Amino acid sequence: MNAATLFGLCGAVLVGLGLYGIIVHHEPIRKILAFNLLGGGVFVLFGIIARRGAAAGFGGDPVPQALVITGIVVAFSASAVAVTLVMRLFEVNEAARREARSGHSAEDAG
Amino acid sequence: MTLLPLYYGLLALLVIGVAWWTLVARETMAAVIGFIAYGMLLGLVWAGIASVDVALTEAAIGGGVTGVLLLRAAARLRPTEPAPHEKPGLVFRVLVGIFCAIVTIGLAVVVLFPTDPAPSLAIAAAEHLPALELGNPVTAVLIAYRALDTMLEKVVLLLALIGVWSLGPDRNWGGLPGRAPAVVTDSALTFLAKLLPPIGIVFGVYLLWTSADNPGGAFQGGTVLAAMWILAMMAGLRAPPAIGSRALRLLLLSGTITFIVVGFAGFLIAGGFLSYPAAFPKALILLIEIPMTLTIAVTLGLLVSGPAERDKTS
Amino acid sequence: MTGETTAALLATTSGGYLLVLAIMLPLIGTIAIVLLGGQRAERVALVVAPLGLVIAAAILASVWSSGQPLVYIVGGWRPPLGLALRSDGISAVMIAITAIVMCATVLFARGQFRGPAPGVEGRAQMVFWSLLLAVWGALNAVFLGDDLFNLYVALELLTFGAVPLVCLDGRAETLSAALRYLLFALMGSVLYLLGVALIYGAYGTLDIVLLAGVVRSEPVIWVAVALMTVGLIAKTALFPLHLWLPNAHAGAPAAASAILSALVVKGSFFLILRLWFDVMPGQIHLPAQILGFLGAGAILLGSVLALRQARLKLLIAYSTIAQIGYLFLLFPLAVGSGIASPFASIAWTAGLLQLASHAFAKAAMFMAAGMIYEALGHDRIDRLGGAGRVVPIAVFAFAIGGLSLMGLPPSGGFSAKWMLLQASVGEGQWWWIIVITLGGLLAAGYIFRVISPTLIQPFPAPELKAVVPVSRQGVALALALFAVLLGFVPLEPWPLLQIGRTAVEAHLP
Amino acid sequence: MTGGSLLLVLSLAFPLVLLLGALSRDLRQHLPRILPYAPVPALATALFASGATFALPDWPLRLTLELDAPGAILLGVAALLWIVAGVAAQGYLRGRSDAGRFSVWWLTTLVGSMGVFIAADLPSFYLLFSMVSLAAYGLVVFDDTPSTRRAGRVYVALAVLGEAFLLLAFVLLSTATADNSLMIRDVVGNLAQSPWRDLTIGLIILGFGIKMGLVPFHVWMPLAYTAAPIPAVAVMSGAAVKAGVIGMIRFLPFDSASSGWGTALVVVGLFSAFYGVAIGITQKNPKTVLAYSSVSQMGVIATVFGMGLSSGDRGVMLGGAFYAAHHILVKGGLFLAIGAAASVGSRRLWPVLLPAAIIALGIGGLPLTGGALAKLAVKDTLGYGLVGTLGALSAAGSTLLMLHFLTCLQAVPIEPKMVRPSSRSALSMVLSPVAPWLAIALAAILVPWVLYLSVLGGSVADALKPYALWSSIWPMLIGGALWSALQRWGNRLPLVPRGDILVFFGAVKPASARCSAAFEQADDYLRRWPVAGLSLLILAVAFGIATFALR
Repeated sequence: MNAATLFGLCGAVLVGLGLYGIIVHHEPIRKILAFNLLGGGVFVLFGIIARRGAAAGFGGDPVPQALVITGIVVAFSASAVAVTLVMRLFEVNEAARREARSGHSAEDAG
Repeated sequence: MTLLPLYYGLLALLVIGVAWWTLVARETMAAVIGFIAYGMLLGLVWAGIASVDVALTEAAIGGGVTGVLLLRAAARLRPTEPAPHEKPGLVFRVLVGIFCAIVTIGLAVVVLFPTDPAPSLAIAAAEHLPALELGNPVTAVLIAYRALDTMLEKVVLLLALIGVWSLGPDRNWGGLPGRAPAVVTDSALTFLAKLLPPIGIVFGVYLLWTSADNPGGAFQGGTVLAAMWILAMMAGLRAPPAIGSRALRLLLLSGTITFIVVGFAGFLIAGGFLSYPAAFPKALILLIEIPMTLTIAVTLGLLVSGPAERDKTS
Repeated sequence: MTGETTAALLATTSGGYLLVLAIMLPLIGTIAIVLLGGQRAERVALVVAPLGLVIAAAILASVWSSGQPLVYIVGGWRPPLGLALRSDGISAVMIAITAIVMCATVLFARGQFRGPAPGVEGRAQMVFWSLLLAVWGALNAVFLGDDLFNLYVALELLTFGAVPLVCLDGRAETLSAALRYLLFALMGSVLYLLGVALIYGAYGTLDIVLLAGVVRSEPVIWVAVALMTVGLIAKTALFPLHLWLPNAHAGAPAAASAILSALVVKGSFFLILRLWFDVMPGQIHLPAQILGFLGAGAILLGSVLALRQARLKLLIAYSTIAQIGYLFLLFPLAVGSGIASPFASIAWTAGLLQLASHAFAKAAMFMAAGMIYEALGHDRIDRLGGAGRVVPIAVFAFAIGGLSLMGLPPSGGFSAKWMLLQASVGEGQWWWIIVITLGGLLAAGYIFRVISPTLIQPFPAPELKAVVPVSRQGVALALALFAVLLGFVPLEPWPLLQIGRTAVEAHLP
Repeated sequence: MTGGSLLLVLSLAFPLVLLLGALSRDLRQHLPRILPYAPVPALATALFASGATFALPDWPLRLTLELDAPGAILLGVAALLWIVAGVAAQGYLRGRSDAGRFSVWWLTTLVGSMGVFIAADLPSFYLLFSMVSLAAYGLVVFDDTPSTRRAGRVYVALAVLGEAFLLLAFVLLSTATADNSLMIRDVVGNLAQSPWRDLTIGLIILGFGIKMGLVPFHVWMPLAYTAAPIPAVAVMSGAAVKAGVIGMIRFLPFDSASSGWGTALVVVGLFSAFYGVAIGITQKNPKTVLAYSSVSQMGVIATVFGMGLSSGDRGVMLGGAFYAAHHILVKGGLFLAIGAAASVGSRRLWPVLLPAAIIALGIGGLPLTGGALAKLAVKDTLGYGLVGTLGALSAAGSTLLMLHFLTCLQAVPIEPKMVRPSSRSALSMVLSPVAPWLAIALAAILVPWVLYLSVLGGSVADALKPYALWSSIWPMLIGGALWSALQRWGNRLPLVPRGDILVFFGAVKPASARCSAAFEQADDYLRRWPVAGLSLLILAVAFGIATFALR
């Protein structure tokens, strides 16, 4: 088994793990983590495809390598938006909870 | 040479192990730390399959910047870990596991029975390198052959930033991202934040410059610059800029605008959109890459900083 | 693959630069808004919109008159190394639909988002306008892309443009709807990307025209297409993967809901069409039947749920789920018995007509619902009494759009349904007839639920919360009338929709 | 374009232009004044444009109009009713702020009602049929009360159901025809060769049967006719319902005998004819009584068509149309009579009651009336066997029901708002509900004679043969006897709720609610994140296997 196949299988497992994590995790932040695991697996698969296409004196086919670079940036952007959304949602809920609590205590006091 | 397969095998197992840990860790914080390790290990995997360009990007963005992002989120969300009983039941999880395994098996089959000979565009990519006066084929793909992808992906970054910004309160719009940093007492962080940036900036510029012929490029360079900036902001040495600032907006868009302008100029000087004139391709490519590195650095830094939650005056 | 014909298919045609403009113009608009500030956003949009419309019209006219697809080779780098943009008949139609709905949305949204003070940029203002134009550019990129990875980037552009529009008001409900939407859409795009990787690994090209010539039936393509298909239907919100749609589409501001429901879900649908009819070789009966059954499920579930909603915007959102279902009936019916080319089949025309008329009708209906909300201060269906007096034109627009959804003539909805039924009869696939008919009856039910209370004048009359100008109501009406106009197309396969398809088909082994 | 084609177009275009005028709020207020004039071009068309055709090029409008003899009879008579009812509507609308809204619904229904008689292609027919069916909803619920809303819901539900059947039938018709022709003549002519012949005929009968109110799809009729305002219900019961009749005339393949469907239609028709009477006599509201009479009369027409279908007799098209034309005037007129009775009060009831008695008994076949002619026109079709006898007995039932109606009419309470303080002026005389009623009553007596003599080619001698007279008198005698029995023992009849079998749908309601609640639960479950995720995986595997299976 050469390195490409080995890492390819590794990528396949990572995809399975990532999917599992996205589906069964309840907390959004863990879903985002799993999404990144999944993305890592996909990029590794791209990598072995690049590796197998090594020619013209290059260690790999540059096209899939370039695609991965683009893909990583897109995945990061996605994570950034998702994380910000999670935090904002958390804050809005917190604020509502605080308000409810202070409302309650005011009622109790009254 | 005999040790190499062993190393690869161990590396693969380690990656899977860390990924597993990231999945099952009880604490979100622990999972995030596992994920950062995962990013670093993936960088090693990439180096193993001879893609230094990607290895750099993966380690810098996949591990580094994403890690910072998630760490901060995990720290902020920590008090409200939801109760575990909200998870789906065991039978359900087993079912999901089975189907995930089927997907993995499907992929494994494809991996184990590859097309032979493997198709490749390496030769085609190499063929045009001299005309572009470039040595690094990955850079050629990104900036020439598939330049449209790269350009659109810059817009993706911009949209992501607009998305992040949109999540702030109305009253702070145009103000400073993030909450006020805690007063930094951590001397190690301050020390690093003072020490690293000069080195980092030099390294970033080097990555950009060298990318024409060697691994490196706007992304990697931009990422390193962004990392330095984030470090400085986290240590409280640099205040993040107000998102309403016109100068910031210009900086933010400089690379994309240059790219588009050069792209349209291609209609006039090179016979088509995003074509480079045969006479001076490299100059133009550099002209694009320099502002693009800045754009990437600023965008990544701002993406991590979050929406405006403070007024300009604070 | 015969090199000669492929070369002929993939060379820049005259007028090809229009494709570049169609993608870049709205995106330049986005950049201009970020640079110049949200306070000037409306003016930028008002410049971009008519230009975009002109470009779309030029593309449509060019494809129609020449009978040939428009092609542009970006940077002069030919596929497989480089990227091509390509507009065949259906792309041109999609571009045109998008341009019309976008222009209407721009007019409708004028003055809706204001800064804190004149000349000062506001959050919602900057975000809405910049993302609106970005969505436009992204959609055009989706319709024109000829490279699977380029299409991935375009899809992401679309998602990133659409998600923040959902939670523009920043309330907890819309934030959580946006989060669901984002996460599910991301899962979908990763699966799509995975398929792209596998396809590249097998064939060394991602160009759709080139792939059509080289794809063989083998494990790699089964896995890749399966992953890409589910990824795309997750983004299209086809039943049973519709979890994110109702709250996301119902929570967004009316102008955003209009484009989300009318256009954004069609982007990923369009790619499923590309995938199955352009990339995949030959016979695809069984998967097409699966897609059809999911569509049938969507029609029934979406319609029944629409009947049960208490709020108008949720009703419309569930109706979108049902209407998406109709689109997927195209697959089993166009594949058919394989005697005729799928693109020459009546189902192909029916599906695209359904897409177009739903786009116009649904955009109009969401706009109308938004104006009813503004005028009454709520959108509870049981308290819509008097809406017909307060915003008569908006209610009229809603009704007309609704008639198209129900499939009453003259409307695009009727013609589409007529042809879908004809195709079902012709193909002997009777089961779809029952679904289409039931869907029409249920649609009549939920439209009627909304229309009937608006006709009466309750006592006391409802309190007017805001005056909605006639011009904005007119925009919704104009869109609804577009749906009606589509009812006048001939009830037969439409040649425009076959342009550029037969050429691809000739490549099939 | 010939004058005839121009008239054809105008009969639709004129009311449509008026409708466009309704877009302006100012013009809308004046619309009620023009209502009686809107059907005038249609009347002119029926009189002067027989045999005319009009066809726009296939694209984009693909509108084809044609006027044949059955169409002309129905168009002309229906237009006459629309004109007179339009005058009545003016009176009804005077001083109402929502008159404009009423006029819009009125005109839309009018366009559809006129259009179905002259449409010659499938899409146009379907469009116009939808207009006459759905726009009438606005008339049904015009007086907004809980009971009119319920009536409206039932009405729309059945109208939409009928249209669904028709859409399927039309698609089958068109698909079965070479080159997918959309002309009604082509597709119906080709029906005998259609692989889906029986299904198509079944759907046609279902679709138009719902519109005609054949049992068990009649439930909307008593509800809607009781709910709608008098002028509206006059045109609905008289003219609009004939969309179903013309539909059967146009679409049933009378060229070729199909005994199965013919017999089925006869059975349903006869059952409706008696059922309408049986339920009708239990009702007290004269509008409801008339509605059940419509169920019964439409049943008779369906029986006629059924006979024609089983024997392959094209003659029933004209006979059926003539029978239906008589019904247009009588039923529309009798509804106007209710309005007239309510306005004059019991003291001066006789100018209303006397003509009402004459034309009402005409439905039972009173000699010398149009009704007797109508019965005569279809007598040969019904034959002299069992069906003929049952047909005659249904006339006895009609007599009974009409006598019952006249009884109820006398008990109509005076509507206070209908009483006008000074009915001296000429204008209010015209506008008062009595004048239109008298006009339509006169027409109901005269017009059938004119048609009988001119179009059907009958002679006075035929109509006055002793045998013909006797065959229409004996059922009336039976009906009269039954009526006196009803007078005596009528209070023992059970109280049947309006819409009779609709009560059984009460049992369906919880079941359908449970069903839709189950859908909601399913949706709730499917939309949970992990469930949707699992669905996604399952689908991915399914697609993989499905493409694999195609190798």
